[in-house]
Amino acid sequence: MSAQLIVLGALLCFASALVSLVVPRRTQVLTAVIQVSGGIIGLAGCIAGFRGAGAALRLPWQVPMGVAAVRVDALSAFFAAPVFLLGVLGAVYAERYWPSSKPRAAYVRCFFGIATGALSLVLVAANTLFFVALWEIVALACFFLVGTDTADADARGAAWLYLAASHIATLTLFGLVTLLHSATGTWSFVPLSRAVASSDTGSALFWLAIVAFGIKAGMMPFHVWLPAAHAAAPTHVSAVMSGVVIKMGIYGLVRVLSLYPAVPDWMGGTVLTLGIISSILGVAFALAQHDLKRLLAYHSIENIGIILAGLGVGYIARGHGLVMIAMLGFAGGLLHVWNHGLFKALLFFGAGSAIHATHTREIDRMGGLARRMPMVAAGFLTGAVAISGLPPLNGFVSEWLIYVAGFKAVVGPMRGGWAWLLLLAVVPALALTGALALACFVKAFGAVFLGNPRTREAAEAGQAPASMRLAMVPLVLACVAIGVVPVALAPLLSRIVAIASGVSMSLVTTLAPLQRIAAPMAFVLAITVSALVIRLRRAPRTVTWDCGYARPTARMQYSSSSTARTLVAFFAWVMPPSVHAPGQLPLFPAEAALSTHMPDTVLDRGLLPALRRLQRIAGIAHYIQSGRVQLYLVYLGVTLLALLVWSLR
Amino acid sequence: MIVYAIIVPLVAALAAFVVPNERARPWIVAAAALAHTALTAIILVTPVTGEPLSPWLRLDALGRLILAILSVLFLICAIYCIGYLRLRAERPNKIFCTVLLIFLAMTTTLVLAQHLTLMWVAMEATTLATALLLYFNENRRSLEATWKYLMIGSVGIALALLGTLFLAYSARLGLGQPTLLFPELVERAGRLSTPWLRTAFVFLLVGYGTKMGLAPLHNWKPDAYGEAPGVVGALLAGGLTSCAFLALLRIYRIVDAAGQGPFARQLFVALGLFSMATAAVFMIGQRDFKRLLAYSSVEHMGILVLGIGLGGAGIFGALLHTVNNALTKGVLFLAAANIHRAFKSKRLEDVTGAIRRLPLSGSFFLAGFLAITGSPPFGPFISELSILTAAMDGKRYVVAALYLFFLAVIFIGMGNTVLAVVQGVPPEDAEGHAFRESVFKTLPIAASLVLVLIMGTWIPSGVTKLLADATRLLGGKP
Amino acid sequence: MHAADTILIVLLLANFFILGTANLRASIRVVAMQGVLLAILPLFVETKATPRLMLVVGATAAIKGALIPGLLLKAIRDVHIRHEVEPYLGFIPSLFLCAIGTGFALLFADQLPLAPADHGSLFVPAAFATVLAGFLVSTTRRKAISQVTGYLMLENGVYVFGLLLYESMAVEVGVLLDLLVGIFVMGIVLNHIQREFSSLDTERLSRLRD
Amino acid sequence: MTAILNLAIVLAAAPLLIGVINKTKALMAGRVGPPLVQTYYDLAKLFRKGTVLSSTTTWVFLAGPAVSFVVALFAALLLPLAGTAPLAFPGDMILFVYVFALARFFTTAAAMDTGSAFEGMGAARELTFASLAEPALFFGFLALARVSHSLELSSVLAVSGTAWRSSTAALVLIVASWFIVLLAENSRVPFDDPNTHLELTMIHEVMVLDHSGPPFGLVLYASAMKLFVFAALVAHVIVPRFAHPLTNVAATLGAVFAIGVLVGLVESVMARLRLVRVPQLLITASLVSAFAVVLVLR
Repeated sequence: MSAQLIVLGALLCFASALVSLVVPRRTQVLTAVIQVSGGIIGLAGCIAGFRGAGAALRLPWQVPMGVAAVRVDALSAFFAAPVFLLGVLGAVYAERYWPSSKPRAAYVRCFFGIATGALSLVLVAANTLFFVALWEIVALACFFLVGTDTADADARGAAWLYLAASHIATLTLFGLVTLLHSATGTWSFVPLSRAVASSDTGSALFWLAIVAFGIKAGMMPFHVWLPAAHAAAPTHVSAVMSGVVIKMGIYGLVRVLSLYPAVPDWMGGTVLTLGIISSILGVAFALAQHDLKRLLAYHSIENIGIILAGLGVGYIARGHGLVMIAMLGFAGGLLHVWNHGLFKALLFFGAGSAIHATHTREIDRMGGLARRMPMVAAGFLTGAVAISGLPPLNGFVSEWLIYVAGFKAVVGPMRGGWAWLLLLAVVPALALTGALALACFVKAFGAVFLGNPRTREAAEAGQAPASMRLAMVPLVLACVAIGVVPVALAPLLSRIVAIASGVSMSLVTTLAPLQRIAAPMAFVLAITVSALVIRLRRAPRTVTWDCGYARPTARMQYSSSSTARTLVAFFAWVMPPSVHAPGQLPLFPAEAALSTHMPDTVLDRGLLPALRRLQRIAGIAHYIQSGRVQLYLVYLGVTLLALLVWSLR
Repeated sequence: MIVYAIIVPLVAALAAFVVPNERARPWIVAAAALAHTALTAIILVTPVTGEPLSPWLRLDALGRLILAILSVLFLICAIYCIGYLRLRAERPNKIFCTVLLIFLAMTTTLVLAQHLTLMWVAMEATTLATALLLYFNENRRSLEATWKYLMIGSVGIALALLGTLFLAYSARLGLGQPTLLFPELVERAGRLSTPWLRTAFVFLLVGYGTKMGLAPLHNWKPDAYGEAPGVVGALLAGGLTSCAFLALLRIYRIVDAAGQGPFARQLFVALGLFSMATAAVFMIGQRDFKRLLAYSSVEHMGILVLGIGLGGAGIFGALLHTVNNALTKGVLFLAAANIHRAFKSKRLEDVTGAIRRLPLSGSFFLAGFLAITGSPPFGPFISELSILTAAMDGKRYVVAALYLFFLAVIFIGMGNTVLAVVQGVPPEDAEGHAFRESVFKTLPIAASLVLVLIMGTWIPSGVTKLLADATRLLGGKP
Repeated sequence: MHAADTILIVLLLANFFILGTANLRASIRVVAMQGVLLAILPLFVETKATPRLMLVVGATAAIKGALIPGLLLKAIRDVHIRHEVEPYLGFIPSLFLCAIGTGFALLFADQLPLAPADHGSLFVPAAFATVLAGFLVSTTRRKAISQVTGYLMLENGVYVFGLLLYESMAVEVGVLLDLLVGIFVMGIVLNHIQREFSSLDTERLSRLRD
Repeated sequence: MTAILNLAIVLAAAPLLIGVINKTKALMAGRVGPPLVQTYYDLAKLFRKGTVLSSTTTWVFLAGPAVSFVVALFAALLLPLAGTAPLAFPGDMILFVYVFALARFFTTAAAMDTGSAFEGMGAARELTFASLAEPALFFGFLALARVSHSLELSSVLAVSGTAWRSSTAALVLIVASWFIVLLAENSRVPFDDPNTHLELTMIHEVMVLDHSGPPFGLVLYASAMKLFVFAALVAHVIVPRFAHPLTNVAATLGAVFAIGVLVGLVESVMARLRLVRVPQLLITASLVSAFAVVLVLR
């Protein structure tokens, strides 16, 4: 049943894509309707899939080797649910954010439908070739979405970078599935034999998986495509990409590693290391951004890091037979997949409304929007609190699970091995990440929504359109719900962890105390704040005192860059900023400007220069094609002689 | 029955030569192509009859496959020609149309030929025919391209002839009399004289490899494809190369039957990888999108021989890829031709924003790019993947790694140029040109794109059967 | 010393002459001479005169000996170009290379097993050597005409080898016709090249490059 | 029951702690100083006063004080003031840290809400230093958890005499680094000077410049309670656990006020550090407690 529903939902998404191409502007709303209904049906399927194990189905696809086999287990359903949810909300959001009156509306809707549909099928594909095919289709659809504004060179560049990166990922995936086939003899995800898993093939499979899925998930140092793409795409697309598309990588990694009878320490250690690096550097880079969407993009890297950290803890602990710790790690990591999907989408929706109103992505050109769009501000604030991992919202629950796993590892008996020692680094790493994330989001929320508007656009911003506000409501509710009643998810979590790792135990007793505390806490906080606000609603108002500044201007405000400056300076060793400062000022300084920009170390200082050098080297080879026919004939003769000599061997 | 597939085009060629009316000739070509396709269809559906019309002309499983590709591609191109020659009304098309039809006849002969020398004669004839097609534009650049093509092609073909004679000599040593009929050679291959056979194979590989455009024998390709009309490019890259590949396959059969298969496959793998590498190097930073397509053709010829060289599933993959490559090249070259005509240039300096200027052709070009680089849901995705499978199953990990690496580099190199062409905003003066996307200039492209799509989503069982038979013939398992 | 071998030795000497001479016309005449030699060669291989033999001899003599060289000489006359060969590679080095090539040909021929009839005969090495010489000519000379000449020598080499397989030589006629058409097309193109560039210097023909 | 007790203790004793500190400083400076209960007077006065709000601000501005007040009380419930904590469960120490993070989020946001340069600056500093202090706190918890083989504050903080004997060095290091964290988190000297009048040097005080009346009262009360809670945290590590709850309370209070005196002493003998030095001190604190972890692990 679940399989049928999920497939039906996906097909409806595809259908909306088709419809968007044929119906006229006036009735474009139809596409949204289809998309939404498909999403709801799909969600129903996922909910059915949470308990129904292994519902299978076959779609028509007549190619050699490839079978469009669909199989739904709890893990697939778990990953597919956010896809459908964000598909629905994205469509609702886009209804006003990218109305059919806007140019290329049909284009956006078409590829949005394809992306969501294919994405949901990727997660339930049981045949590896089918998996790869859908995987690449998602990538292509996202490429077209990122490059929606082809007139804008930046968008084009971002889209191309994304396409190149994800195609490399796909080719790596080609290697993965073919190697898997040669190892197992089938085109489906079947467990590896112990012999294979421990052989070089096993390690090769692991590294291929790390690269392929790492690029997709945007883990450091494979994240190069991510910030630009998230920044350039239409906001609801960014929400989907950051919320669910990059989770494909996590899903793939979990799926492939679930095939190993035993995951050796070094694999878990690699995952954990990458997780820690991604989380800390991700948030560090985020702090340095002044483009709202790039900031959110780097936070995606951070959260992917947290997820990987959880998984890494799980794999290592399982390897040492510590069931409880493994359970906590896996559960934390996987739950964070949902949480990040929810609050990141929420944040992107909020950011989108702000950008929609101010026509800029520069944080320091906004400000004071909370007074003009209070609901959006409230939504963004919820997201900000949640992503900072603060109680009583959902972010805290997943991070807490990973924390507890880390603590238990320290408390428990000591084991040997560098991978084990890595476990001890989890807690401090999370602590640092959490604190920095908090700083970053206070900065973002404060600079965008609080204080005085810094530009005229910001000052004249109006309330966001209804559909854009509506799309945020379910996300806010979900963030609160998971934070307040985490126990409700305990059975699902133990089921998916069992699928992912074979470890299985209940989390009810672990999560119960959190639930006992969270609800009252949330209630008391809400009461106190609202009581104070209501009591002082008539309080006399005047200009900010600020130690007696008579006429503070908006430009006096502490900007987002200045807020983060000290913290960013700590990371200068890994992310040197490029500063364009006026040199020695003359005695009577004229107008001077200071601008700082944070290049992505891996991309701008590593990859691009390398590629340019490669191109130069390739250019050298061009003299081979010199245009002289005699020379070409010489090649012919030389080849002939060489092959003759070969044939004489 | 089969022989009509040769006669009809020849008659049509004669007609095209005598008919004075410039407007009518393209229609004759189209009609002949239609007839040819119809004939092919009938031949393919009718079960194989035991008795061939002559020992020299017979249609075996390989031939059926290639004939199908050839006929469909030619039909597509012929229909496109109607629109194209209407656009180029200023140029006399008498020679062009006539030679097109002779080309069809000769390639068909080549596909049917069961005798090495007959095959060689047909190949030489196509060379000469192509030379005249290349020269359609009659300007200095096309002249230069033609000359190079002629020289390199002729030398190559001469070497192929020498190889043919070597084969005959080895037959004479082994079998007593120098037969050159494929069936005999294959069935009595065991007794051929090995040294002569190996030498013969090398000469034939170089000779027909030149026609096929394997690096480092490919140097005529960029010039020829760059200067020829797009439709000729499509016919060369999709049709002629496939025929040359067929020739190599027929020879490979003999060599394999003689127990020299490993040696031949070694050479195939080496040349295949080298071709991919060369293509990769020259695609990076390529400023001319028609030359880009030429190098893409070099790459895919490399992939074809690589597939054969890997054996096993690779043979099936290679044959499947022959189909996909031909159809996709049709899309790419014809779309490129439209863009070229609309912008009056094929350099990146002048061509950008093709999708805005030519919504259909631009999109087709982009789709073709995605298809040829092996993106689903298009056909090449399947074939390229199955060739990789062959490498992995054969534990040829280094080959597999290189294959993937070259594919990645080529994707980036090609994408840089293609996206620069289709995306962005077209220069103002581009609007001025009279070029419009008529039915004849877009429908054929759409058709072949649809075929590529079908090859990736729902391969007809008939095609699968054709492929399976051909694979069995080559000793691979379908 | 078989009579055929004498002819083949003359053939080889002709190769050297063509590589050595600076005169375009002379080289073409020598190629024509090679053609005639090849035409009469079968008479020494085959004892009894069948009509087919006569046909082959006649056709070869006509095409290789008269028609094609005639075409080329006419082309030179039409486009009245300077009659030097203008080599990329000097005459001495190319002669040297040709000598090495002939040596290599002899060695390589010994590597391969021969039918008893052909033992000791120069056919195989001569064929290889002529092919190589033709190759040299077409790669080391500037003028397009020289390249055609080289191509002709190459074909002559192939033809020499073909004589070993006299039994299956019915096809040779077809081959000859192909050759004829080929040269004809080349002639046309040469003509156009002359018109477009008012020269047959291939330097002008190297604009298409990467 | 214990819940009410904890709340009562914190609410009642926190302002007194401030009084103790100020008194100590005064005596050290040879002044009489304000009475010990001065803070109660201030709070009472503030709660009676009216409020003036900046026209720039939104509800977030008021959420700052409210949240920090609630959070301080909530944190008190996690402490085993009377032997066992009212809210005790495995992993509650993580919650303990994160509720204060929540408070930090809203106080700093409130500061930015006024759109004033000074308060933004204060917020920025608060965020920066806190993110450096947090690892130190966690390293401490790690070490203690290792020592006590438990994840519950109540038992983690009940450091037995045997534990003191077995791993003295580690515990001393923890206490030391936590004391530094206490000073930083509550923005005392040498990190911040509560009664300076040069805004540029301030952290906490500058963030609340625009608060007045009851909200400002809440701010003061909350910060007092936060100081108390942190002091109690350190105190628990030092003082042994007694059988009877009230003895525990008494011991804890004693230790807390002792710490208050200590803070006072520090403030009267030390000057504020230059801001650039502050991170170095905090990182030192983290390293110290990290070293403690290493000690207990081997």
